[in-house]
Amino acid sequence: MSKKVIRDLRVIGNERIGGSFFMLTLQSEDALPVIMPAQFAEVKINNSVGTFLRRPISIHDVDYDKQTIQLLVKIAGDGTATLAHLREGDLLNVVFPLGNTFALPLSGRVLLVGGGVGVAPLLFTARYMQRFGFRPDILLGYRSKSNILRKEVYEKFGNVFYSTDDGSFGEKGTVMQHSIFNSENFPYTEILACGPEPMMRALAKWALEHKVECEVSLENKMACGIGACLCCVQNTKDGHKCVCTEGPVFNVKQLLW
Amino acid sequence: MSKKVIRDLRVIGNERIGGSFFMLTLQSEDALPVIMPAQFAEVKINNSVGTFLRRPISIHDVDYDKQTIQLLVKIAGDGTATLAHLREGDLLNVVFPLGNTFALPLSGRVLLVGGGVGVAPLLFTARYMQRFGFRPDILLGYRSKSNILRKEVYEKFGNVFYSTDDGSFGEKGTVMQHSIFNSENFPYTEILACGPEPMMRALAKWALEHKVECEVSLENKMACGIGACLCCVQNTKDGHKCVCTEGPVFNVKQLLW
Amino acid sequence: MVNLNVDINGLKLKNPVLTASGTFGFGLEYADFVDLERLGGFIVKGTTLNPREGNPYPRMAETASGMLNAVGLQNKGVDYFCKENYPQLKDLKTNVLVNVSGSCIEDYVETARRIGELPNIPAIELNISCPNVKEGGMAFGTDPKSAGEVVAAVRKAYGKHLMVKLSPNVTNIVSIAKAVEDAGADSVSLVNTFLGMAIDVRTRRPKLSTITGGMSGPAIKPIAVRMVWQVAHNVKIPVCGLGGIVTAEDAIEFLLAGASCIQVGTANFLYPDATVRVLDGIELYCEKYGVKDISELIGGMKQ
Amino acid sequence: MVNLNVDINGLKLKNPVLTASGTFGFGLEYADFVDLERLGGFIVKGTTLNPREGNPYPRMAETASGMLNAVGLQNKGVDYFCKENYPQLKDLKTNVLVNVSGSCIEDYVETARRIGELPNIPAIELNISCPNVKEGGMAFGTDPKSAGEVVAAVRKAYGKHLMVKLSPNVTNIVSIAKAVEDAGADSVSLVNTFLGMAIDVRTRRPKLSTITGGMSGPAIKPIAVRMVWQVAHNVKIPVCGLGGIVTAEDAIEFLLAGASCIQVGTANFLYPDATVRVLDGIELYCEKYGVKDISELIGGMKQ
Ligand SMILES: Cc1cc2nc3c(=O)[nH]c(=O)nc-3n(C[C@H](O)[C@H](O)[C@H](O)COP(=O)(O)OP(=O)(O)OC[C@H]3O[C@@H](n4cnc5c(N)ncnc54)[C@H](O)[C@@H]3O)c2cc1C
Ligand SMILES: Cc1cc2nc3c(=O)[nH]c(=O)nc-3n(C[C@H](O)[C@H](O)[C@H](O)COP(=O)(O)OP(=O)(O)OC[C@H]3O[C@@H](n4cnc5c(N)ncnc54)[C@H](O)[C@@H]3O)c2cc1C
Ligand SMILES: Cc1cc2nc3c(=O)[nH]c(=O)nc-3n(C[C@H](O)[C@H](O)[C@H](O)COP(=O)(O)O)c2cc1C
Ligand SMILES: Cc1cc2nc3c(=O)[nH]c(=O)nc-3n(C[C@H](O)[C@H](O)[C@H](O)COP(=O)(O)O)c2cc1C
Ligand code: FES
Ligand code: FES
Repeated sequence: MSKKVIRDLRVIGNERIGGSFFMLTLQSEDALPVIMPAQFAEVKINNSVGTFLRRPISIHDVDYDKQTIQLLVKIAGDGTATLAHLREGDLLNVVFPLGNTFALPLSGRVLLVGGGVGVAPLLFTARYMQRFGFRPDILLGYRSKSNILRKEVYEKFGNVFYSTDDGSFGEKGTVMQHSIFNSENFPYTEILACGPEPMMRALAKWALEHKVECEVSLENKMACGIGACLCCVQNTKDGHKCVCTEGPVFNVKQLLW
Repeated sequence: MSKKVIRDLRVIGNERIGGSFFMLTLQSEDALPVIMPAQFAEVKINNSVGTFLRRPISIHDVDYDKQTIQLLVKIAGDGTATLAHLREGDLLNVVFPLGNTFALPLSGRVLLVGGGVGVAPLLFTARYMQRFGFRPDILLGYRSKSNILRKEVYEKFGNVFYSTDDGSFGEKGTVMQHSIFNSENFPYTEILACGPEPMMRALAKWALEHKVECEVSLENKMACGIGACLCCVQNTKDGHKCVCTEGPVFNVKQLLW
Repeated sequence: MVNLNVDINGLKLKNPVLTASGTFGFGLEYADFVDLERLGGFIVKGTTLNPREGNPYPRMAETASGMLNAVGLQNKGVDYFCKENYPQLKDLKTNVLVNVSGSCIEDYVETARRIGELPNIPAIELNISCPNVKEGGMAFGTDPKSAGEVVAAVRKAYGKHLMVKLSPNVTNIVSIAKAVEDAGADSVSLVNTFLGMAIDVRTRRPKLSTITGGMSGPAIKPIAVRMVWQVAHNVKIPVCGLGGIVTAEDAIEFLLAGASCIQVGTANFLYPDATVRVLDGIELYCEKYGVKDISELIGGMKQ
Repeated sequence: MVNLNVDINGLKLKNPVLTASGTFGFGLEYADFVDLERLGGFIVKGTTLNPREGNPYPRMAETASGMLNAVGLQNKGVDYFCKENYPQLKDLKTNVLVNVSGSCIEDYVETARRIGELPNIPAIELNISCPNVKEGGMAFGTDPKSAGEVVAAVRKAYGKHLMVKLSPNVTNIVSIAKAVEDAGADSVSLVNTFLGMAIDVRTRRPKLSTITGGMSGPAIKPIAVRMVWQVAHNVKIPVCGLGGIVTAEDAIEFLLAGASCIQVGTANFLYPDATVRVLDGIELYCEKYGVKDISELIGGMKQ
């Protein structure tokens, strides 16, 4: 893994993108370290009285030339709400890049599966694959058509399929009810997924049953983000593993779900 | 004393006025309560992690028609620095008006004496006197010409004399070295003062020696601002008195200085 | 409609929201901000047999999410309370409790006895946990034996509801609570302040005139909730929980841990209308989560 | 140039900044952010005789200006430390201390003995104050007698610098410190975490799998400073102060209260470079206030 840095990044964009989502664009004065798909940042939120610890946020996109990273954030509480109020020119102290990356080859027939804010790390994953000449299929699950985030950008990097709970766009139902998982043959050799835990548990179960390689990115509560505190552990077949350093990506075969 | 209120006031102006001073103009949706000279407000500072309690700030000016109050603030630490960053449209939760007012008649030959940020309550005092047809003389002490705050406004309400430590404007020296206090006869029947403690102690000593009535406004540390916690006490001839309710104004004869 | 009534071992409250002694004056200081009669009750400033000037200034220092105080029980004495404060409070349609402090058992007993003669004071809160006085105070509350002794003595002289306020500055809060229960307390309240200190690094002087003082505010809440949980599961008398309550959620946390009622303290300084904010918030929470009776929440933590 | 060297009863530190066990991993986790050799030293994660899986998830909850943890001494055991971690640490030009924990006296003794065989570990910190394990841990640290017993036993088996880490969850911290001093400790460090808990009001479940956990962070600083001040004035051995240190000013507060060195704990999570921020800030403070030697600050509070 590349060197981790702690840096004050400058906010050069903070865009509301529907519902409780917004996208922060942060610029670094110095060259960015190498960032891998599914890695995350730990963000210090200074002016929220209720926010003591840093907040882990996936790295949604990276532009090495402009020296920017983007974070796609959903307002979940005080900390993220405070981030939503950042203005251009403000500084944000960020520790990054943190965590592992997908261990499965990003080169075969890959299906990326995301739900809700879990779509965040998949954009950079798809962009990363493109750099090496690969084009994943992408299945994104949303509550409703109006929740769909950054449709065109994902579509640049792969074929995108949608499921919505209310059927207002793509297929109706959860991602697991999508025809991809319910037709005769499943054309992918690996599934990489990020989303709400119930979705990932269902996916893990399906993948194990159908003997398809599957990795999921988890979101346990973190204090340090760098493997020092042992707070973020996930119970696995090999005992407690730190989600911040031995994850966030785990092969579902490892998990005790 | 009039009824105290807790209100979200809207910031309609936040002006830097030299050095570390700024002036907040706050508007109330409802009519203002009656406010008396030397009363203060307790301001809740929400987005400063280091600021737990409210901050007491004198009411610098009042406009009942526009339903605005003004606060003249000096950056002293985290709390006041955070206030300096408020922008138009922001809300500020304020408890006001608090404290007593001058007990001496505001009708005789009154000298107002202020030093540094202690000039804040004197503006409204002078405006209040004008309403009843009186015009005080005002002696303001500053470090240097460049520190002088809102010169023209004070001059609307009285003759203003200046002392500066470096002699760059008015007389050179502290207010106590000003010729007003050092000539044959002292033409005022009462002195009302606010400023740094050493200045007020010197003034109190002078007034007691010269048998001139003198009241000073104190700035003890406060937790509640409404007489409930007994933290802000000043030791007086009658024992501990709360600066927030039995003050901030004290007759120097009361004090054990 | 949510039923917010609670019965604290005979002391009937229209809702579980009280105020913490020393943070609410004599109630009237807050009358511009709070309809006092909406509260379950309020507990007035610590009262001693004789008047006390308290400690010298400075008495207060801000800390991370909290504050230190060293007021030192400044008050005008029990007789002044009976003559001057009581008449202003006695007709309020809420429970007014007096926080009774002392530096020896005799003082506690005599103060309690005199308060006991006031018909409209239904209960006292016996403060055996004040860290800000040289003699007595916290010393009584940090040892089960002496805690039991002072409570037993007061019990004999005071016939109404006797709530005893515990100090958190102890190894084993349960042993103190049990001693106090055995000595005849009707309920316990916890926690009082934690003994702390702060130094101004510029002047190298302590920030309080007394060097150490009592810490309160949200900073202490997790420890207070833990102690309430321990005590509530180990004594039979009701527990009144406090320490860092600012919001309704904070209050509910104490109820879930086992408190039958709560006190709002330092939060009154942050928001003079904190008590009604908490009360309204509890009602809203109950409506949102389908709680019909506040008793469903008391001790309702799932494990 | 400021002289920052301190001599902790024979343990020589190039400056008073250490790190708190359990918050700094094995140091190497922080190597991207901190030049480890600049530190006075660091104290690695709590190590036990046998490997421990620790407590189930969730192990962490945020609180006002602090956090609760219930890690429960997850570690791979002393032999793993000696074989795998020690070789990576032994050549660092700073003091690497091992925090030794146990659930019975024999375990403490044997773990200390094995660490004692590592030539480049100049000291251990004996953790008799962990609130997150069922047996042992804090139980040893809350009673002077058992604290003395475990220290005396380890003292016999361990010849190098023996620092003993005290629990703040006690009525009388001085009595514990004295017992530990009498039993042969070379220094004491305080404080470990405060026992606390938090409940999620939406789910009504405890936020930690173990219900209660250890509270750390700025919230506890005033209590920690008070305890350090009390202990430093009542024992002869040096005191290492910690609890809520984030800035240089916080560290200096502990020094003024009587600590000879300090530990940065939870702050490492807020700023992975917190230790060097504190160190640089101490140097700046000394220059600004004309302090030539850090020893001028130690116990330097004016009264
Ligand atoms: C590796 C990782 C990557 C993530 N990526 C993203 C992302 O790209 N975009 C995004 O919007 N969110 C992401 N999250 C979730 C994000 O960290 C939480 O939503 C955020 O911490 C909530 O903070 P808050 O102060 O707004 O809310 P809080 O008031 O703290 O909590 C609101 C809710 O979020 C949960 N939560 C609080 N702290 C954490 C934490 N440290 N880790 C996980 N959950 C927490 C709480 O249990 C609660 O349910 C990620 C989390 C992890 C662990
Ligand atoms: C009745 C009264 C009226 C005041 N009027 C004004 C005014 O009109 N304009 C103005 O700029 N300032 C005024 N002050 C002073 C103002 O309250 C402090 O400057 C402010 O509280 C500092 O807060 P901070 O967070 O910026 O600084 P902090 O970091 O809290 O402290 C910086 C310095 O201010 C002192 N201080 C901190 N809190 C208080 C407090 N509650 N009371 C007094 N001093 C404190 C500290 O000891 C320290 O020296 C008044 C104070 C009082 C008591
Ligand atoms: C300024 C102040 C004065 C206090 N005075 C008393 C008192 O007289 N008697 C008492 O029993 N407790 C007193 N306390 C303690 C509070 O009643 C309460 O136990 C403590 O503050 C913890 O609750 P909180 O965190 O909600 O404030 C006082 C607290 C403060 C902050
Ligand atoms: C996540 C975490 C793990 C800890 N593990 C240990 C430990 O293994 N051994 C120990 O003695 N103290 C442990 N502690 C306590 C710290 O070393 C320190 O005493 C405490 O956190 C107070 O200091 P702080 O407020 O600076 O963090 C741990 C603290 C935290 C937050
Ligand atoms: S968050 Fe600290 S080890 Fe993962
Ligand atoms: S600040 Fe509370 S009594 Fe004055």
